[in-house]
Amino acid sequence: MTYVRPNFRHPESHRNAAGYSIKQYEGALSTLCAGCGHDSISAAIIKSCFDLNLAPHKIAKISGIGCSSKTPTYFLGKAHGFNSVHGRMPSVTTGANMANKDLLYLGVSGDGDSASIGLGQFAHVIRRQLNMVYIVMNNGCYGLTKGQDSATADQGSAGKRGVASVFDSIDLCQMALQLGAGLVARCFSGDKKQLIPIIKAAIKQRGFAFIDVISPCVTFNNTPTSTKGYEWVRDHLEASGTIDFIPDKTEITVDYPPGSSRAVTLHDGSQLHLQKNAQDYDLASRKAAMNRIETVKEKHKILTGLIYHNPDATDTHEKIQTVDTALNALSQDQLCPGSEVLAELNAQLR
Amino acid sequence: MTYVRPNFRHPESHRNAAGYSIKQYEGALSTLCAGCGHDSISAAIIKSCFDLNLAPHKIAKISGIGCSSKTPTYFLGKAHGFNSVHGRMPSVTTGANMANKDLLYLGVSGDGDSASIGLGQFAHVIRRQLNMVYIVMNNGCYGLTKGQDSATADQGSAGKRGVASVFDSIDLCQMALQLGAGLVARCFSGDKKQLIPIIKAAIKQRGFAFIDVISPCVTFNNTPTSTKGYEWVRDHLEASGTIDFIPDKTEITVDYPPGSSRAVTLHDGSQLHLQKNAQDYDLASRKAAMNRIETVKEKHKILTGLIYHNPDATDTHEKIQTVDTALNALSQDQLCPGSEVLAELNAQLR
Amino acid sequence: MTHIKTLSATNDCVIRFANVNGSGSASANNLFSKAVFRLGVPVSAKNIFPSNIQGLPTWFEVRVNEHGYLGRRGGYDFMVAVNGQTMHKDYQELLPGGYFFYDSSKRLPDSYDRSDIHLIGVPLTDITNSHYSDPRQRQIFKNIIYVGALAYLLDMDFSVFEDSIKTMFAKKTKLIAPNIQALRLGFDYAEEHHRDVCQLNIHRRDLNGDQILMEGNAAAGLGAVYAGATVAGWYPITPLTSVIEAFERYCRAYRVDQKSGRHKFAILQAEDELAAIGMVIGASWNGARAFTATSGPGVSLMSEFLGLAYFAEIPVMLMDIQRTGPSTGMPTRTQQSDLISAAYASHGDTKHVLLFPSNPKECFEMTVTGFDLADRLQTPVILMSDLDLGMNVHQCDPIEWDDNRVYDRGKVLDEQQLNDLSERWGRYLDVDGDGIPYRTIPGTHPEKGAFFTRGSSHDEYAAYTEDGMAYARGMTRLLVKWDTAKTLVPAAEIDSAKADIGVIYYGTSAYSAQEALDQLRRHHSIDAMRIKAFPFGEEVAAFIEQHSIIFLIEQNRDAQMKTLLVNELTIDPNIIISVLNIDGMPITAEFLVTEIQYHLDQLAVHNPDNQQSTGGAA
Amino acid sequence: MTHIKTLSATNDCVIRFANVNGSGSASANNLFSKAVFRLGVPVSAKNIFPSNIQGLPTWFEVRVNEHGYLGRRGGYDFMVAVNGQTMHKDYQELLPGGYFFYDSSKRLPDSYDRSDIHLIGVPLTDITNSHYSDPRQRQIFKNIIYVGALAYLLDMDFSVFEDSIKTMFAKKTKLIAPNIQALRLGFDYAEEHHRDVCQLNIHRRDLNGDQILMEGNAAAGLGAVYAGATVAGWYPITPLTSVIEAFERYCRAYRVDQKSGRHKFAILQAEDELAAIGMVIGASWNGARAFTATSGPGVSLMSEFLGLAYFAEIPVMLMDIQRTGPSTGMPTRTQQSDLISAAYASHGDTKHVLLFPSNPKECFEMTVTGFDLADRLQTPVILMSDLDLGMNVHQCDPIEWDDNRVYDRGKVLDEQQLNDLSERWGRYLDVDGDGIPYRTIPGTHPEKGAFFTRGSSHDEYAAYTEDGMAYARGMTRLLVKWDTAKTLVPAAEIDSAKADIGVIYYGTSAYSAQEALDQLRRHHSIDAMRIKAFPFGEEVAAFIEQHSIIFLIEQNRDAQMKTLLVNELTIDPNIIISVLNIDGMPITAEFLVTEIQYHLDQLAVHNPDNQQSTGGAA
Ligand SMILES: Cc1ncc(C[n+]2csc(CCOP(=O)(O)OP(=O)(O)O)c2C)c(N)n1
Ligand SMILES: Cc1ncc(C[n+]2csc(CCOP(=O)(O)OP(=O)(O)O)c2C)c(N)n1
Ligand code: SF4
Ligand code: SF4
Ligand SMILES: [Mg+2]
Ligand SMILES: [Mg+2]
Repeated sequence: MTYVRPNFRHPESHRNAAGYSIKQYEGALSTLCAGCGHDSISAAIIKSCFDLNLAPHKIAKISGIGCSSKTPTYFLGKAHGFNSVHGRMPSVTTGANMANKDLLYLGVSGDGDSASIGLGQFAHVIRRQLNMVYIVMNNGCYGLTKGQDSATADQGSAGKRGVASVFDSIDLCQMALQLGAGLVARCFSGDKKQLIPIIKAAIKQRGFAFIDVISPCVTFNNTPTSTKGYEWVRDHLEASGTIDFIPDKTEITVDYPPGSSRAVTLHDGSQLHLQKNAQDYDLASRKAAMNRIETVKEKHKILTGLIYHNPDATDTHEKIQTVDTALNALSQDQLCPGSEVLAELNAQLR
Repeated sequence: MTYVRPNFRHPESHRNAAGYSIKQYEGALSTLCAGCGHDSISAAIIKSCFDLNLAPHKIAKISGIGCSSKTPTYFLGKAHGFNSVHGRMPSVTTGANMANKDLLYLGVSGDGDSASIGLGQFAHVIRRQLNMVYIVMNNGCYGLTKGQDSATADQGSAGKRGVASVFDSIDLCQMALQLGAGLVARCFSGDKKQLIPIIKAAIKQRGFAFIDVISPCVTFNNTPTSTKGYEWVRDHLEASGTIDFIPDKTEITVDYPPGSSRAVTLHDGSQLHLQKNAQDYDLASRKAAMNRIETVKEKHKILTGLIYHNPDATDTHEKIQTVDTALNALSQDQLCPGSEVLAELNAQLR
Repeated sequence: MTHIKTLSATNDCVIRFANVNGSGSASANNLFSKAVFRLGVPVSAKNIFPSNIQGLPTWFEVRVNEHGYLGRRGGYDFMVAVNGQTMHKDYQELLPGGYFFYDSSKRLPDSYDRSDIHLIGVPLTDITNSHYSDPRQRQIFKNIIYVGALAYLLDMDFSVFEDSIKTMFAKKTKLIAPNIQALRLGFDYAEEHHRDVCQLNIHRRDLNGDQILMEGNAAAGLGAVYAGATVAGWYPITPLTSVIEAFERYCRAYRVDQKSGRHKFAILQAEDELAAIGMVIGASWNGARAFTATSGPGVSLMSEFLGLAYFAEIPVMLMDIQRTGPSTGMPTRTQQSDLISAAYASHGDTKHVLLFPSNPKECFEMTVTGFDLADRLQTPVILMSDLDLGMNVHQCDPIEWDDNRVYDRGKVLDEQQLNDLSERWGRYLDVDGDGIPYRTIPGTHPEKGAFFTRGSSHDEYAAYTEDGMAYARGMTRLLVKWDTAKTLVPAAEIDSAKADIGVIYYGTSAYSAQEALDQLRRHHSIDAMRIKAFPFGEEVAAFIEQHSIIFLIEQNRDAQMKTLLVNELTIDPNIIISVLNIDGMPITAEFLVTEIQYHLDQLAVHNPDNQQSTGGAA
Repeated sequence: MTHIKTLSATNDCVIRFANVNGSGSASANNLFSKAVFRLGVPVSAKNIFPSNIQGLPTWFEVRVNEHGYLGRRGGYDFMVAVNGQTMHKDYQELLPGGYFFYDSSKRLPDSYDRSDIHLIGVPLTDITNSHYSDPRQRQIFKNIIYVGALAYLLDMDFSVFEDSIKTMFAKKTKLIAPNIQALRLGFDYAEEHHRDVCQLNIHRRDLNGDQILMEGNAAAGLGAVYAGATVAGWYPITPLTSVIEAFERYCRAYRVDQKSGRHKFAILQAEDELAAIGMVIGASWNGARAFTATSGPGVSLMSEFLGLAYFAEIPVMLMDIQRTGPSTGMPTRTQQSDLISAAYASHGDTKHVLLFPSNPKECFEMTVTGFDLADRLQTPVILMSDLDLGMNVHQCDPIEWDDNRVYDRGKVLDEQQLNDLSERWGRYLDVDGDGIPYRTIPGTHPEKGAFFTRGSSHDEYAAYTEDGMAYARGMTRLLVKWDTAKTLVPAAEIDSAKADIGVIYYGTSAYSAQEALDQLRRHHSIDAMRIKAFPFGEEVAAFIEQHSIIFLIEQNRDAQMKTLLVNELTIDPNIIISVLNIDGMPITAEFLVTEIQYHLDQLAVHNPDNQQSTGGAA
């Protein structure tokens, strides 16, 4: 809820290298509840796109249905958006991406949207390694339909209605890992310091990048008994792979004390700088990532940060070998075989 | 294809302890292609039910659509069967199970049925730990629609059409493990020595038991280039957790040389005897099971056998606390509150 | 102010509350409408809420009517304008001579310049702030204060509010006094500052008899309990959720085993609507009574499974709480626009039984009937409720149950009957000539009665077949069953004096239709029929045949009931004039009278030409 | 044998091949039917195959007809009975005076005791075994041998077979000689043993002009290539698969970049039908031409997304290759039974454009037109083909393409147009009065034209709204667009001599309808109309108005086209007599003549009473 937009402006009200002010990355006023985690994620998306100097109109933002799926209206007002149907964002994004490989595809979904009705599409868009950023705003409940447990609600966790979930939760990061995502991260909406560089890295990642953002629903699932509430999450974070995102090698000005960090280079030359606690990890090992999640879970903690990163990831277009030109830019001349070949074709059919 | 039923009869044409002959566990003549792996699995199901002395009419066999999903017609003719719609066997089985907890639910599906259109239902029935045996007859292709790749087709594997799959495969055992299945196994339709005890164990398992049976499609996916063909599979098996199934402790007559085996007791007192090569594994560790699958896969082999077994598994009815009597057996008296309580109820609404 | 028109009436007015959602206004507004009800005056209340959770405009419309007209009337006599976001629009919408109640802690801006209405300012914020310091209390009591003021302004018996508060907080008695105090604050302020301003009164009557106030969804949920449903699979969607909540609530009240504390019901939140109806099909197949509930998008998703249930002949009880379509549409607005997609759901030749309840009591009864019909006919039955009926509280007769009523479980063979069979049993054999075959439940008999259920074509003995003749026999038999259905579904309610003109309506249009009919009948002779089910019984065809002009009232754009009628009864569509409301708000009597009168005037001059009248509620 | 009736005819017969599927008979049978075609004699061939992969009965029905009647005729004159499983049934089904061709390596059992037919035994197994030792060769050449025998028996020019074999194996010349040898073996045996037995002949004519033999699905796939489709999302289901296979095949032929070897197309096998249409919606929204194809169950599953595309106004090209429903039904049999579920797919008020091709050439053309219409109307367009049309080879005029034809991409604003806009652009604003607004493609312009697409209700500027009036405006505009659609879709084909009686048909019923009309017109004056699209143009309404009795031919149970006609055109349904075939086999001329004649006889006596005639093909 932000019926009156707060007067507060981000300090960088100047323009970025692409000439845009941060205002140009904003969207309509949010109609979410005051304090909803989702609004913080929108803010982080805005900041990330600003910092990366992206042209807003070269972004397509696509979502399903839910409070989370409403957020694309609240950021990047200059970008085309598509609020599709419940759980089907991945297929719509796949089609859009096939039509035009040159835009950035920002898919936004909820835990209901992705882990229940949309689980099949979630899995298959990953399997195809679609070039996109997939963000789940994970509050462990169905916000828009008033707080029912979602499939990411942990067993024993209880929201506003006070009834503990009896079923085990689905861990979308583990699923994404197993299904071949090129980048997998988990964040907390309350920690923008971690969230922003990870969104940036995801944007720069080639192929499929998945971010599961734990994003408390203040209205229905922010009780002390809920493992997706602000309190619980803050108390149980175990940060891993804290990173800085450095768009370009030449810009590395920060001085990292030796041994305190390690760089990972993305396919376009930008870098991730892994902070101290991350450097022991082999970020490129799926098996290690799986184990790390499990191990932290066994301690009843939540592993956040960059969990996995495949520097050699490819994408669907590469796999199916489409031409370099966006398919929606091919002209009739380039597509229609014309009357000439029909003589031969008809002859074959006689 | 068995237009004329072979005259061959299983040696045990006598009756089992429940008084049934093996014929009473058979079904209609198969209309599958001669040599189809699915027919071997049907035979193994028949043998397992016979050996376990199950009353055929206390079994419900439910499937989706596909060659695999046709098989329930070909076994257990005395049991009610339900060939539902493509990919939705799990929900139909869930409803059936909720209605009557006292039958054995045998769900049969294909890799298209379960890993594509039905992936969501596959995941959620596991998450609910429905008390059932879930068998996927996995041939890496869509048999009934003439051989398209399924989502379990390995990258690089090529069937009859000779075009290698460009996408990574989905490993249903890993998925099942991650989603909380109580028993996870992988078998090869060509190895009934392994398959039968595992089916028995799955039947005896409380809660959700999953068996992924690699079952070559001789017509469309049995080429040397296919990782689901007889040849490739036979050459790349890595058996793990080979087991004997012993229905009852008292019946353990086989003498296992000391150190050569280890027993796991199921919730009804029956036992699994793990053979030599299986005894190092901690069958009850999900993490270990995951690692084992990955490790074997890295060697380009297929891990078969019992992969995971949770001796403490529970089931949906337990989780949602239904009464002991099957719900479909409750009488109107037990269900209808009657006119009496309406006076108070109406009063509350005034 | 004496020169302006002043609305004045006793027990006949419409009061609209303009609030912000999530601000706790709902319970205050309910307190008000319930007070009207308890004064013995008929009342109806409609929630007009946004599709979000907090911070957006929401309205609550209360109609008070001594004649028992409970539909939306159209027009607002009294506006309780406590939402700054919409205040000016609310102001504009008030009827001339009406009353504009606002929070006068801040002066009204100059743009509020109508001279044809009465302003009633009460400094709600100031009063609240001076009496309460806790922010939560401030929010809650501000609402109670305006209710107190209304009690004075509308000359309502204050004791009924006091009693309500006492009942409401019977278990939290500490809250009684402060609530009554808040009511008093409003009452006293109004008495002091606005004496004799408002000429609308609500005075005690005894018109409500033993009626109750209930939501249709709660009644449907209760109906499922009484019908003996044990399995529910569902997926959340507005406006169905409260059906399942009610089912669970009543199950927990009446269906928990005393000794073990275990449940005689299984409710599973499914992963989506496909799974929800799949569960129902599995459970029904296995002999339990099972149901699911959804709204339009869910019906679309269930379409494949509905075809399976139709063709494989499995009972399914489905409730469609319709909302404004297509697609996501307006999820918090009402409509009757799923008729075609429900009636003919799924590819191939299919037809499904529909029931159209008009009030909560019918939601209850038709749910019970629906389970009987589904079992008897072995086919899907869809209760076509809507958001207005489902989520608003409606006044209706009390729920009744006849203890002698026995569930009709239809043609199910038990072990004994299977033993006694002398001829070969065929799952899809029509032995009784009514198109309904006998079924068996898995596990019934060790030797007999097992069969294979499938959505692919099958012969009379449930064997798979590609024989076109066997297929055609089966499909033709399903039409015989359809004819049987016509004799079993609830008959239409007909109110006929052999007039030339007939009005047909169904579902929640009933409230406004009845009111409109009363008005129109002052000048015209008009018959009426309320359709309760699809397929249509003989009486429906007869009614249409007996009239030369039919007005068909619907809350959709494409005249979907007309499609069903014309298609199933082979009626000449030219005699039907559709009166259609499509704005997502419950249809109003005012709209109906205007539209129908217009056509009647036209007809008086020449033959009908313009067949359709599409428009919003006034 | 001289006393029995003997069927005798030149270029007019029906030959039925009874085989086992998976046995390689298909290519031999095709060799035969293609030979008829190459002899210049019109031919049609229908595959009647089971829903499994190997080992079950399959039939191939070849109709040879000099008059160019290409529908199913009904009745078999010549039976090639090489499947032991069905041999006796095949034997029974032969017409009196017909020819029963069988493998005489084994003696016919005594139950083959008809005295009214001619037996033609050829010891196929013996011949094969004595000439070939490899089991695969044996299986293959056995089929070729019976084709050779047929060549003799039907007095066909042998050289046409030789030429066919040479073309067929142009790239595997090694196979030419053995195939010709096998043909010879059959030919010679028949010549030696069955001289002058068969009085059916197929003689060279020049009746086929430049016609081609093609499957409807291949033509539709080719149409998508010519229409410039670049994105296809699909999920396998019988009988759609060959559409995508053809699309891919032709794309690989014409759409691979020469230099890089990369593709100017993206075909994704989706995880299910929901994803398939979701991909199409995403791609169309993003400015590519995209399509999907499916059959009934897929249409049911796509229903929710179709409603989104309708309401959010996104072009969608969908092909529904109909099969026998409901549910899984008979997956390898044909039907026209998805009309209602396609036309009104999805909850809420929705209507979708349908196209009804009657032959492969129309599959091609209507696919191209369909893409244009989808782009122009910004809405789903559904090509309603069927299994008979899609999977059988049909004789039709050659595929044509006019190089001057320019794709109609509809109202899409490019960067320049956005720059030039003087007024505020509204995504859902009807500026031209045709109900069609202007759209923009993502990424077009840095500042202008971005909008938000949603399935929830929106105003003219694509902003989310819960304002009932804005919603109603949008829904009403969609009806204006619907009226525009009526003027753009292919007009019905009318053949009128101002008779009193009219016959209406559509899709694959055309073949048999034309033949039946020719027969009926010998005694009656009858007009005819072939419907090509929904919604209906004015000509459709006019045709119906001009006739007092209409026969409406359909291949479904519930007279679904009648529902559409009556519902959309406000026609009195009583003038329509439905002639319905529901057995899953292509409708036959024989059935149509019998049914229509029956009704005409009835009508001659009294007024129509029995309105529907449901039955199987003879
Ligand atoms: C087919 C369909 N089913 C159900 C709904 C109702 N619905 C709207 S949002 C939602 C769940 C949203 O949960 P989530 O994705 O977690 O988003 P959140 O609101 O929690 O951010 C549901 C079930 C729908 N819109 N469509
Ligand atoms: C909704 C729907 N889509 C598609 C189909 C067509 N179809 C039938 S079986 C099948 C795939 C079968 O593959 P799998 O499950 O692997 O079984 P297999 O035949 O390989 O054993 C498909 C796509 C269908 N019946 N229903
Ligand atoms: S209901 Fe929950 S998820 Fe939705 S906007 Fe409010 S806080 Fe956010
Ligand atoms: S097509 Fe393949 S899967 Fe199907 S029956 Fe034949 S061998 Fe088995
Ligand atoms: Mg959520
Ligand atoms: Mg398969």
